[in-house]
Amino acid sequence: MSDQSSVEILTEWDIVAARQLGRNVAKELGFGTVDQARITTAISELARNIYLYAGQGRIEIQQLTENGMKGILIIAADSGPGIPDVRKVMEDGFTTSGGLGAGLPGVKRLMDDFKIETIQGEGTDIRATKWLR
Amino acid sequence: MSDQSSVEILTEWDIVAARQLGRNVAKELGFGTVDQARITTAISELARNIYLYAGQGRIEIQQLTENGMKGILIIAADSGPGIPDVRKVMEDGFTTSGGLGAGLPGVKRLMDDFKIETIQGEGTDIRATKWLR
Amino acid sequence: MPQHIEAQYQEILNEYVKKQTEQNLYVGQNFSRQLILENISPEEVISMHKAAIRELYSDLPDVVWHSFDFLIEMMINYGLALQERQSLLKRQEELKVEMDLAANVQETLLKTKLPSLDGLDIGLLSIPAKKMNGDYIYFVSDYDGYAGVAVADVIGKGLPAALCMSMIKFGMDSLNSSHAMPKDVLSVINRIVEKSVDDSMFVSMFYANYDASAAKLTYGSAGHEPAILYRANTGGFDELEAKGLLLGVSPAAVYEEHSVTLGKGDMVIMMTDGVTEGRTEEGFIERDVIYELIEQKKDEPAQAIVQHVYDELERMQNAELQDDFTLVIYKKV
Amino acid sequence: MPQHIEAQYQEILNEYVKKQTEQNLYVGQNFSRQLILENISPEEVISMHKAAIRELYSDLPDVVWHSFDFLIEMMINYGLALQERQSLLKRQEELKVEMDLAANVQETLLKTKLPSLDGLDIGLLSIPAKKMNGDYIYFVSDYDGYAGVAVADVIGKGLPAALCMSMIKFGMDSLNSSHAMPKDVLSVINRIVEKSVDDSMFVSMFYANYDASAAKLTYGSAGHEPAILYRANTGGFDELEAKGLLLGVSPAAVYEEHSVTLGKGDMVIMMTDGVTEGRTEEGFIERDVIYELIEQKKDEPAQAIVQHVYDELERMQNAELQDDFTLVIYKKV
Ligand SMILES: [Mn+2]
Ligand SMILES: [Mn+2]
Ligand SMILES: [Mn+2]
Ligand SMILES: [Mn+2]
Repeated sequence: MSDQSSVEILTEWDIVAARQLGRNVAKELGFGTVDQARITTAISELARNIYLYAGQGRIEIQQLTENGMKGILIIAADSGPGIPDVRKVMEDGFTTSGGLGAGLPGVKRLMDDFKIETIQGEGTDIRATKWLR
Repeated sequence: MSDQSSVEILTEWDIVAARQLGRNVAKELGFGTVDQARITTAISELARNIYLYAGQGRIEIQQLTENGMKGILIIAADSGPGIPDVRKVMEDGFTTSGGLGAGLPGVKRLMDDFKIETIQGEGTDIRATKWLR
Repeated sequence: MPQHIEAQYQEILNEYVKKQTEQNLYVGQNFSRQLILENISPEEVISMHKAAIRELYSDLPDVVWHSFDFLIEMMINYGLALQERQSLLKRQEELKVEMDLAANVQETLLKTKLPSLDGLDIGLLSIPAKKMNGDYIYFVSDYDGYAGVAVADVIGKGLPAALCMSMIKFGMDSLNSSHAMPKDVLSVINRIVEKSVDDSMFVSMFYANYDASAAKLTYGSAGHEPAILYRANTGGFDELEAKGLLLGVSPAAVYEEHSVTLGKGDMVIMMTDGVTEGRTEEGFIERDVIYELIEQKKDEPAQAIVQHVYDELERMQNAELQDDFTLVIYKKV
Repeated sequence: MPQHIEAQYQEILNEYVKKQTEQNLYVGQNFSRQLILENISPEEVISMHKAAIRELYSDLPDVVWHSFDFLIEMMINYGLALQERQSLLKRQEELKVEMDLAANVQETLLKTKLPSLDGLDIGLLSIPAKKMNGDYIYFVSDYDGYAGVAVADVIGKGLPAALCMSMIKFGMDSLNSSHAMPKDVLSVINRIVEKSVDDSMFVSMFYANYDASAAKLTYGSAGHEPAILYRANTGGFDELEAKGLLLGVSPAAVYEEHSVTLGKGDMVIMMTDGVTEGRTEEGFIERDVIYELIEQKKDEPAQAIVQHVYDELERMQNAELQDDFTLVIYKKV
C-alpha cells in the first residue's frame, strides 16, 4: 500500500518544496527529529543533483506499509544525461572532497535502502527507502 | 620566560587534577572555550597514557612567552617501558579504532607542536605546545 | 574562526529561530557544508552557536550556557575523528595514484595480442571489479594456424594477484609455442605456481587451443568455470567440462584434455566465475540467462556478443560488479 | 538510540549543569568516546542533549528548543563525514592486509639462489625501508664456473616497483645464460623496461659476471651506484665505474663493460644508493666510513662483512632507514 505526492524540480526553490514535503510525510509517519532531518537531507541531495546535473526532474515521496512496517520511499527521477560512471560517484570522498555535499554515498548512508538506475542519454532513477523502527 | 606547575600521575583522579591545572592555565592565558577544551583533552590523553601504560609519571604545564607570543606547553614524562614502535602509535586509526580515544595523533592535532622522545626500558617524554592567536 | 562566518551563522540561526521555515533549514544545511569544507570542527560550531544565541537572547538562564559548554566538551572527540577523516582521505588519494600507476604497469606488462586467424572471430572483454584485474587472459599464437588462449582467475585480488599473473604470463612465454596442448600447459603453469607462490594463492585456469585447419578446439581446465559450447545448427548450449585441480594445489596434479570440432556459426564461450556468479536482488544469475543473452546476438560479431552480455548483466546487478568479469568468445565463421 | 545511553547522558549532563566540575567534564568526555565507538552521530548527540535538557528544565523558552533543532540540522553533514571516516578506516585496514600478502608473494616470486662457486665467497643483505623492497638482486648461475649478479634499484616504490621487478626477473630468466656479458644483459633489460613500462619508471642496475676459471669480473652499469673494489695486497679501495643511462630512458642506450682480475682476498662490493646515501644527524655518510667498516672485518666471511656494515650504518642513522639497503660482496678466497 502506498500514498504518494511529488514535486517537480526546476528551480532551487523546488528543492525547498521537496524537502518540506518529505519532512511533513516523515513527521506524519512518526519519524523522530533526527530521522526527519536525515530524510530531508537525502531529499535535498537528490533534488539538488537533479537541479545541478539534469536541469529538471521530479521528486516523489511515497508512504510505504510492508509486513506491518511503515516507511518512506523517495524517488528521484530525471531525463538528464545519466551518470557515466556510477561506481565512481558512489565512491567515498569523490563527491565530498569536491565540495558537492553528501553526494550519493551520503544519501545511501542516510537511508536504509538505495537503488540507482541510470542510462546514458536517457536519465536516472534513484529510489531510497527508510523504515520506521 | 616560563611559569610552571605540575601534577604527579598515579591514579585516575590525578588525570582530573592535571586537566584542571591545564584548563586554569589556559583560561588565564586567554584561550577561548574551544581551545581550553582542546588543551584539556590533550592533557587528558597524555595523563591517561601515563596512567595506563607507564603506571606513573608527571604532567607539567608551562606558560610560554616567545617573540611576543604567549603559549602553553604540556610536558608528559614517565619512566615506563617506552613505546616500542613510535611510527605505529602515530598512525591514524591505530589507537582510535582500538577504542583508546584520541591517542597521540589526536594530541598532535589538538596542539600546534608535538615532540616525542622515547627510549625502550627508560621511558617517554612528550612535549606539546599551543600558541595563543 | 573568521568573523564573517560567525556573523553569517548568527543571521541564519536568527531567521530560523524566528520563523522555523524549511527554507531556513535548507540555507543552514548548505552553510554547514561550507563549514566542513573550511575544516570547522563540530565543537567550533557549538561554540559559534552559543555565542550567537547569547548575543540574541542574553537573558536565558545559566543552565543553557552550561549546557552548551558541556556540548563543546562532548564534541572535541568528534572533531578529532573528523580531522582523521581528512588525513585518511588524503592517504587514500595517494594510494589511488599508486594503484593507478600499478594498474598501468600491469597492463603494459601483461598485455596480450589477439590472434588473427582465418575463419575464427574472437571477442574479448575483461572488466575488473576494483582497480586491479584479478582475471587474466593470455593468447598464444604465432601465425601457424593455431590460437591458444588461457583464461585465468587468481583467487585473491589486488596486488598479490597481479604479481601472480606476471608469473603466469612469463610461464606461458617460456612454453613459447601455440600448439602446446592444454594438459601440458596446465601442468607447467601448475608447477610454476606451486613452486613460487605462498600456500594461500591459487589460480583457476581454462586453456584452449584452436587448430584452424581442423576447426578443432582442444581444452583443459584447472578447477575453472566450464566453458559454453553453442551449436548453430541446433541452437543448443552445452557445458565444456574437464577435470583438474586448481593450479598451485599439488605439484602432481594431472589435467584432462578434450576436443570438439566447430561448425560454421558455432561458438565456444569461455569465462570466469565473475560472469556466472553475478548476483541480482533475486539471487544468482542463472546460466539460462547467459544462454539467452548470447542467443539474442548470436548472428553478430563475437565482440558485439560479449559486449551485449556484459551490458545486460551489469544492468541486472545494478552496476555493482562483485567480481572481475571476463568473457572470451571463439566463433567459427 | 539505546535507552541506557540516553539515561546515562542525562545524568552526566545534569551533574555538570549543577556543579560544573572538571571531574564532570572528564566523565563526559570519556562517555563521548564510547558514543563514537558505538557510531552515535553528532546529530544524535544534540538530539539526546535536547531531550535531556527538556526533561530537566522543561520551562525554558521556545527559542532554546528551536536552537537545538537548528543544530541537529547543521550536524547531519558532520555525521555523514564521520561515517565516511569509518569506511575509510575499514578500507585502509583491508589495504594493509593486501600489502602484507603482496610483500609475501613478491618475496617468493622474486627469490634468487646464491651461486656456489669454488674460490668465491658471496655475502648478501637487502633490507627494505618500508613494506616492499624497491631494491632487487638476482643471481644467474648454472654451475659452469660463472656467477652473474644483477643489483637493481627501481626508482619509485611500492606496487609499480614490485611489478617492474618481476619484469626484470623474467627478463633475466629469458637470457638464460650465466655467461651473458654485462653490456648485452643491460641492453636487453633496457629494451624490456623501455617497452613495457610507463615513462615515469626508471631502474638503475649494476650487472657483474664472474668467471671463476680466470678470476675475472666483468661489469657494466646503467646509472647505478659505482661498486667498490678492495685490493687485499695494498689494502686500498677503488670505485668501479661504468657509463650508461638508467634503464628505461632510451631504447638506443649503449652500455660500457670493464673487467678486473681478482687476487686472493680481493673483494668487489656492490650496493644501492640506500647504502651510500644514508643520513645521520651530521649529514650524509661518507664513502670513507664504508671503507673503514669493510676494513674492520676484511678477513671475515663475506656475509659477516655485509652484516657488520649494515649494523653499524643502521646504528649511525638512529635505526631509521631512508631508503632500501642492499649490499652484495664477491670475495675471492
Ligand atoms: Mn578473482
Ligand atoms: Mn572470480
Ligand atoms: Mn629505490
Ligand atoms: Mn635507492
